[in-house]
Amino acid sequence: MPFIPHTEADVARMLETIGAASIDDLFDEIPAHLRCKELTNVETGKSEMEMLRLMSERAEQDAGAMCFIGAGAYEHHVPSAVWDVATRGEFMTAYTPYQAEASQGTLQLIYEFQSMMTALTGLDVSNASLYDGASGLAEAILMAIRANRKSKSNRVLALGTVSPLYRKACKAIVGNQDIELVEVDVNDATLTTDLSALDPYQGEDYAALVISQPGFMGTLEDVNALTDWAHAQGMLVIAVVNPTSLAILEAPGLWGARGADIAVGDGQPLGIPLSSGGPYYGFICCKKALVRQMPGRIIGRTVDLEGKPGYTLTLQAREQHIRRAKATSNICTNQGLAVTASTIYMSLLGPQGLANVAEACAANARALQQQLAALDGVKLVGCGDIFHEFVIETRPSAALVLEHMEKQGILGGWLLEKDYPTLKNTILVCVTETKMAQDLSLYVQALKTSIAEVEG
Amino acid sequence: MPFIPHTEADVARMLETIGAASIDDLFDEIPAHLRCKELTNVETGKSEMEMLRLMSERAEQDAGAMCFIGAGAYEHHVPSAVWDVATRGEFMTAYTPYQAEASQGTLQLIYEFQSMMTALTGLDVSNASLYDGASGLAEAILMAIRANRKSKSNRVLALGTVSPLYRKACKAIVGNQDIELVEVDVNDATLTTDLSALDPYQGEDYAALVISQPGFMGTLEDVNALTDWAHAQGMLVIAVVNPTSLAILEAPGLWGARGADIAVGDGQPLGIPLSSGGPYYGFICCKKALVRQMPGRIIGRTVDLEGKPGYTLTLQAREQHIRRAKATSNICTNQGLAVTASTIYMSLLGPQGLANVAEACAANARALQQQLAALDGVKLVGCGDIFHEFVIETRPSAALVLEHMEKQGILGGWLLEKDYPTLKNTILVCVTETKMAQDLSLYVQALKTSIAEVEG
Amino acid sequence: MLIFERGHPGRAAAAQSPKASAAESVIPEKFRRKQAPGLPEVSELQVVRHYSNLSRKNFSIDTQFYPLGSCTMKYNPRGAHRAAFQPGFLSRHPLAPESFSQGYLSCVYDLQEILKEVTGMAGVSLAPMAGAQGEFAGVAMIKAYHEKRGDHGRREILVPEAAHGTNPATAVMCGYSVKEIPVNDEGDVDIDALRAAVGPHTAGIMMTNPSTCGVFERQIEEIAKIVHTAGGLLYYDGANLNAILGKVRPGDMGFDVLHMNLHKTFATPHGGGGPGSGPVAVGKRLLPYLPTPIAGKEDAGGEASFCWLDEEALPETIGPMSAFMGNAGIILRAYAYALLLGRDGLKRVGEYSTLSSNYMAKLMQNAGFKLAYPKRRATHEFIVTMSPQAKNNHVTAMDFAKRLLDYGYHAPTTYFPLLVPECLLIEPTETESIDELEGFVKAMTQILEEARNTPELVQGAPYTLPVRRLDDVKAARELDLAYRRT
Amino acid sequence: MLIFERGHPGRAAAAQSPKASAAESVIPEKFRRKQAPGLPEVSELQVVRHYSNLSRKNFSIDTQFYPLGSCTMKYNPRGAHRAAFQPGFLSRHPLAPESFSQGYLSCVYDLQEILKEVTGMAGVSLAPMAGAQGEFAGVAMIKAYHEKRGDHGRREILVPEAAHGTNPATAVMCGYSVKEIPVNDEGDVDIDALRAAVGPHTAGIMMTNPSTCGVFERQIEEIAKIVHTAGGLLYYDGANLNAILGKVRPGDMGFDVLHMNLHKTFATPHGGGGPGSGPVAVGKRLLPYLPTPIAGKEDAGGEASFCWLDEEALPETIGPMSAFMGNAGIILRAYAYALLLGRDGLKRVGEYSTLSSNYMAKLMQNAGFKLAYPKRRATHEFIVTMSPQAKNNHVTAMDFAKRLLDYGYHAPTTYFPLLVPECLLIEPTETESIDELEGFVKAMTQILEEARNTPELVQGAPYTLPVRRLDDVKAARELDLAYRRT
Ligand SMILES: Cc1ncc(COP(=O)(O)O)c(C=O)c1O
Ligand SMILES: Cc1ncc(COP(=O)(O)O)c(C=O)c1O
Repeated sequence: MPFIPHTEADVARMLETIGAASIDDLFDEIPAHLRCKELTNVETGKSEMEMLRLMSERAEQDAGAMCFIGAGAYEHHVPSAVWDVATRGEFMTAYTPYQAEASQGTLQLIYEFQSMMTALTGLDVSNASLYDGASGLAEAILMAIRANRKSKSNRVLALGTVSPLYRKACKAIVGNQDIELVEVDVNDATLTTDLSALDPYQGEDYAALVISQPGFMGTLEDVNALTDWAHAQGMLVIAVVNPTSLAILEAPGLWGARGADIAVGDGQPLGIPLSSGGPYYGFICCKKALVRQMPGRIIGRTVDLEGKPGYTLTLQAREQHIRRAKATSNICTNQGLAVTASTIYMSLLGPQGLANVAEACAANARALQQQLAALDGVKLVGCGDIFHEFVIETRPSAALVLEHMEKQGILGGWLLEKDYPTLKNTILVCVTETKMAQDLSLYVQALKTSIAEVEG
Repeated sequence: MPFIPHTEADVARMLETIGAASIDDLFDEIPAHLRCKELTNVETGKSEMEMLRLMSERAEQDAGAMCFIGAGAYEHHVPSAVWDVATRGEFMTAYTPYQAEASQGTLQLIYEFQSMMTALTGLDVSNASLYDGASGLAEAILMAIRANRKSKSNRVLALGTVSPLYRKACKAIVGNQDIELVEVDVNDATLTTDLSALDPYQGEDYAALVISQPGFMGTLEDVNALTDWAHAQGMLVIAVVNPTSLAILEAPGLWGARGADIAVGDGQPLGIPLSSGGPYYGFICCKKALVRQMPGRIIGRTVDLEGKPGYTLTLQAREQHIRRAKATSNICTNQGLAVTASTIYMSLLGPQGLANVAEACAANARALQQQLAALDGVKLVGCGDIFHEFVIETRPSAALVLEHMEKQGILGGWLLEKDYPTLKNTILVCVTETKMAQDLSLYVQALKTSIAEVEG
Repeated sequence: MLIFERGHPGRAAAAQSPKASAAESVIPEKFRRKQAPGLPEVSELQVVRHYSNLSRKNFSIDTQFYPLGSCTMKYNPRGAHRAAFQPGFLSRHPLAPESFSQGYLSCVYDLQEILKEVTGMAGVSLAPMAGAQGEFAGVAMIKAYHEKRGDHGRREILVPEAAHGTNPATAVMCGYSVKEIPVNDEGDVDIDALRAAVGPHTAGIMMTNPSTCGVFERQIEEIAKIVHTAGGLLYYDGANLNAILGKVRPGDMGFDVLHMNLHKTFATPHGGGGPGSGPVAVGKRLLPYLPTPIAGKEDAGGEASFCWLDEEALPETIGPMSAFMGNAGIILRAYAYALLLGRDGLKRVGEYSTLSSNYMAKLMQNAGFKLAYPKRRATHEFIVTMSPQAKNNHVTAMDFAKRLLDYGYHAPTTYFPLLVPECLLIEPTETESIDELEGFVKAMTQILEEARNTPELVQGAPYTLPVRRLDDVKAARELDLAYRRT
Repeated sequence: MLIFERGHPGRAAAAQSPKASAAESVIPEKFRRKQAPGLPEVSELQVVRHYSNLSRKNFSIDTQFYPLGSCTMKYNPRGAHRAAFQPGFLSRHPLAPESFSQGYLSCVYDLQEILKEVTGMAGVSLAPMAGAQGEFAGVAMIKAYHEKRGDHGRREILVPEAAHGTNPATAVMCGYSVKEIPVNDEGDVDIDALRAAVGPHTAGIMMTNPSTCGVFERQIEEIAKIVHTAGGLLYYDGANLNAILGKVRPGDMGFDVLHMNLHKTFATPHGGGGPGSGPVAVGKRLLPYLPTPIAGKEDAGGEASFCWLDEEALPETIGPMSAFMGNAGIILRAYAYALLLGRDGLKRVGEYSTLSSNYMAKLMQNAGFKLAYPKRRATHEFIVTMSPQAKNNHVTAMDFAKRLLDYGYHAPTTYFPLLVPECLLIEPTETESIDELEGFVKAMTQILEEARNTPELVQGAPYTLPVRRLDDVKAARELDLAYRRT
């Protein structure tokens, strides 16, 4: 019996002690007619060998492409040490650190994580993680609405350059509390937000403004001006940021005169493999004044009976297991192991290493951008200032071009049209530090032949 | 500086304390003209990302074939837990357990390993490992010559069914002490040893007889008769065994009337991946009376100051670091991590699980054997009793047939001709529990088309 | 010591990043940060050593018996981890085209089918990323259902008082108010109170069955009738599904929607606080509202081909719960686990977890402990109350919990459910051997002895862990939530 | 508790083996064993837990500073491990045809080339599986060389008395007798004694340079001349190559043959006692005798293609050292390490390991410890002698070693080399930070204090480990080498 250690003798002894004739007797409080039959739609069990063979055949099916898609999930080098250490049984198979004395490993690690995230974002406090960037933004919006005492509004303003994937998930989550997400127009030429696009909202009551830096399309926003505008309106500012970029881009806590109030994002770029979209994790940082509105777990440093430093869950009165219906969120299980990996990743990279990664991404993206600009049938879209993604427009159908590139083993980017209908035949292309010069050439070549194939 | 933590400030402080002006000064006792120049034939360093990319491209080059080669290295399912636990830093990055108190993990594990190996072989004691099966046999031969007080001979008799790869390595090792390995003829029809083949050696002075069960060609020998014959001649008996097979085959310690004196073999089948031939490990077990002639490390159970049980290196007076020129062997570093993996493997499999593996191998080999027997252009060679390898003879050139199978992604077996010149166009085929019915069909199909291609 | 404190300025794990380029940054000055972020500056060895040693300060399934009630801390098969941790899966971009996704999609599809079968429901979405998000999706679907029918007056969700905190919190996040229903002293819902509570304002009820009282709700069919008759729907909190896997199905009990905690019932590792995965399953009525994306199967000329179903295919969906599609890696592990167990293995889960729990409960009772529900069968978990010890010896459930750590056992769940005073909720799971179960009871019995003879000893525990009991008050009063370089 | 003691008859990790077949065994009764082997009968969780917990009873590089002299316990890059642990490499059969071996062969070839360069030799074979087997191969080549020339009278190998035990043991395994040469009190070989010892019976000398005295043999050129003039060859024991990597090459010092310990200098993990890898490198004269197999490179129409060279290509080879080709997985890790370091990184190894060692030696001296060779530069390691403490306080080098364990540091090498009484051989390596070096010296200084004030404390150490000092005498007298079920 896989994973069940009970021998026949064990079972006999246990039943005898219990005073039951059979295991089935233990279920005698369940109405008999409810008891279920064979699970015929499930196959019989496989040995680990058989299971792994099946699973490796399936993994193989998905392998082999070179990926230039970004759009919120980024391919980075993950140092081998990261997961070797993170998957140690003591990290991987522990529960939430409710028993602090038996969980100092996890607790100290999360305290270090919180310290690193506050260092990156320039804000005062961080929690221990949310599910992902998108649901994290939803939590940030709920938090801002609770926290903004000046505003009575159930509306939040979001720039159009905030990821459409995030906006969709946010609406699904906050919509249930009748909260509205109002979107600010993007300038289709620059792919950034014109300050003038905010004019319609001047003087209106919104709880917060959501700014993404870089924007979904890779472009850099004038975050200082945007932040100051929002603060002048009495809105809180929620920054959606890529943590890798924060090694070189201004920290949200220092945007404008007063700094963003809340920063959220997806921690995936920090040592988490692409892995079909998860487990990633959402990070959230805020100013100290807002900490009691923060969702999720928070670790604090304290001392033990003997005065020795130690770490423990704190401010639990915000959480569902204490506050129940009045909690700041329903979140319980979060993304601990991914945070473990990220903490190790950030320790390995350090400030300079992470900056080198960010600079290499930016430089590689520029290099490909320039090469593509020279291609017949390709046009660059947007302003010049990007992080590591950019947009191209193809003369023939971008969807068909991407399909042709796929056949050459290159995932050429993300089609923007579905989410930005005015941006016809545009592709969002991402280049990180993992791509070498020869990879860029392969991309250029594949795009060229694909355009020719589609047109010819 | 990869892996070097010294900052410029650290270096300055260290040099100042030492009283040296530069790091180079620390090498001033080395004659200046000997100091070396740039290592121009070595490339500049790569980042881990670049290194892994290169190495994964190379690993890919070797992947993708389905392997039916055995000949001493066997593909088995390795439970995931085996290497997940064995590669924990505390096992993988520890040194030899010289400081017993700080090495109880490794020491207890080896004690358990020794216990498992003695259980499998039916002998009294085991060491902590030798390099591999072949060099292990060489050590066993040296040991037998030292141990056999009745014999003055420097000669050892080995059955022709003992792996030719082992015999070659043994000669290279023991030959330096003018020890001779004399080989007994194989019956080309049965691929086993006829008792009558021993007649020429009757009454001669040999220190030991080496018996392999199963033989190199997969066949099962009459080990009881062979053992009794050798003992009657005053020879010691060295058994070369496949540890997986010992789950179902008679233990060497019980061969014949008195049992083999020494058992050796390669531990690879017990949880060690094929990995191009290593690291594997040699195991060696013997009767208690011979323990002081045993090469390599041995762990013993004892107690500490407070009477608590503990484990420690023992009988070290046999070893080079104590006995130097008079040691039983020069071996020092052995194959600890592989032993760690094997110990975990044997614990997971248990007596019944390992027997199931052995039976599945045997059944699968028989199944393929029977399917091949039916093919035109293929003939079975040898007697019926095999473990999990068997020999076929092809009508056209076996070398060419194998090459054609290769192109279909099937490594069809090992060409016997080079080592057994009388066995023309024969292939040694191995089937283990990893092969499913559809894999056997693929083999049959590939062999069929290959024969057709070669002939047609 | 913190990782920060191990650093020296300029130290780095240099193999792990591209070399700094000599060229000027392509990012204009106005966007750049002026001060480097205060991350640690340490070597690779320091990182490996620091975190390897930190990990050793944890208890975990891999190292200890961990009988944490309602958390199902069972063995997490390493094979399932390996299955998910293959390059082909790890490197797949969430937005990869379907041509490079058939492997992953087929796993998602197959797991959906398995979960339908074990729950007895009509449809499954694997989108939610943990139990609480599954609850959210489930209640959001209940809301969507009522709204679609124009039934706008249903503003209240009922929860029994034994409910997990996520239940009421979720209801509120979905815009509902919450009413708690009392539980009687045999652990069953107070039916009269329920009858009194339901009405046209009732959107639904959220129940855990077996409940967190460690007993099976015997009146479940009656409850279903009462709530359904009132026009409400039944939500099943699947945190305790382990207890009944293969024995009785939520769908057959009358539930309309449920979530599962794959990180519990399907043995995926808890990771020190996640990630989990909280798939939702629904009956026919709620099918249109399932959260996206869902894997669909098409028959492309004899060969199956798999695709994503998103809001285009499911226009009434409550929407996505994340940017992509949930905790894919956990889904793969759970699928691998289901493959390993198969139909018989899944049935054994409920059987043997229940057997072990009842055995332990009996041993504890024999050893002099007070069961909270002595007349009931235990499910996969059971409750003992330390009220007698708290009263007589001033040794609380928490003291017992802390002292257990010294004996090398993780503490059971303490003070939950809230309605049983001084309680320990004990869940052994099916993967622990009889030796561990007996060892635990023996340790508890010794602590009982200690509580009688040397209560201070128990009150001061633990003694053998990296720290003694921590000052939680100080932690909350003098907030120190991040390291600041001094 | 032993894994055996955790078992119950019939318990098993059932996912890990094929189901027992209902059919009768295909193996006839006469070959079958009558009694099942007494392996443990445990569950998968029990195995994972048992061995995870056992591992925690070890010190290791990943968890502690491990300044074990002559063992080069430096950081083992996890990336090198990952590089080797890829499916394509793990599943390659050692006898796979060259068409499915180009990846592995190219790594072997490239590493051979790198090792030639760093040693200054003409040819390399990666066949030997550890240092001692490398020594064996090296001395066997010396023997083959003399014999090939018909120079049969050379029956003796010289070794300085500081030599590692494997040196004399190896010489004997190659059929030689051994003569030890004294070392003077500055750690150099006694040249007069050497002169007196050499002659027409001299096959060669085996030397470690820097020697295990932690100093560089300054007269190496003279020694080479003496031995060469006498017709002998020079063997270089590469265990200490770390000290001089990139600074001076054995080939340039006049050595004819050497081995390297890749598990030391090339940072592959020691694995609790192996596996290692002990490649041999030779000058021109010994090229024909290299052990097989060796990777060769062919130029197949512009594209490189790699092949194995075995006894057909190298008819005078001393032969293979193993069934296949040595410790392939270790070779891959060492190659990955070389790629990571590159030419500059390799040079830094010698530099920074020497810097750290000299720094520690100075700190120790300042703290009142007695260096064995105070007038010499330390190499990558240095010796302190505890003779004063042994004499004055009856606290021995072993006591210091054991007490260090309580401080969380692994002990240095004790009582080796044999010629320095009460010695500790300390090797920090280049990968340890200044903080660890200083922490170690601080601990030693505190123990020195303890040795003066409370010698019993030190003599009774360790106190904080899984066991106190063990009874080695009992272990050897009452041999208990395997568990017997009772
Ligand atoms: C009864 C019950 N419901 C819901 C949850 C919430 O699940 P999750 O932690 O996965 O969000 C839990 C988790 O502990 C639980 O025990
Ligand atoms: C100086 C010296 N020579 C040779 C050896 C033997 O090397 P190995 O243990 O790899 O066989 C060692 C190992 O410790 C050593 O220190």
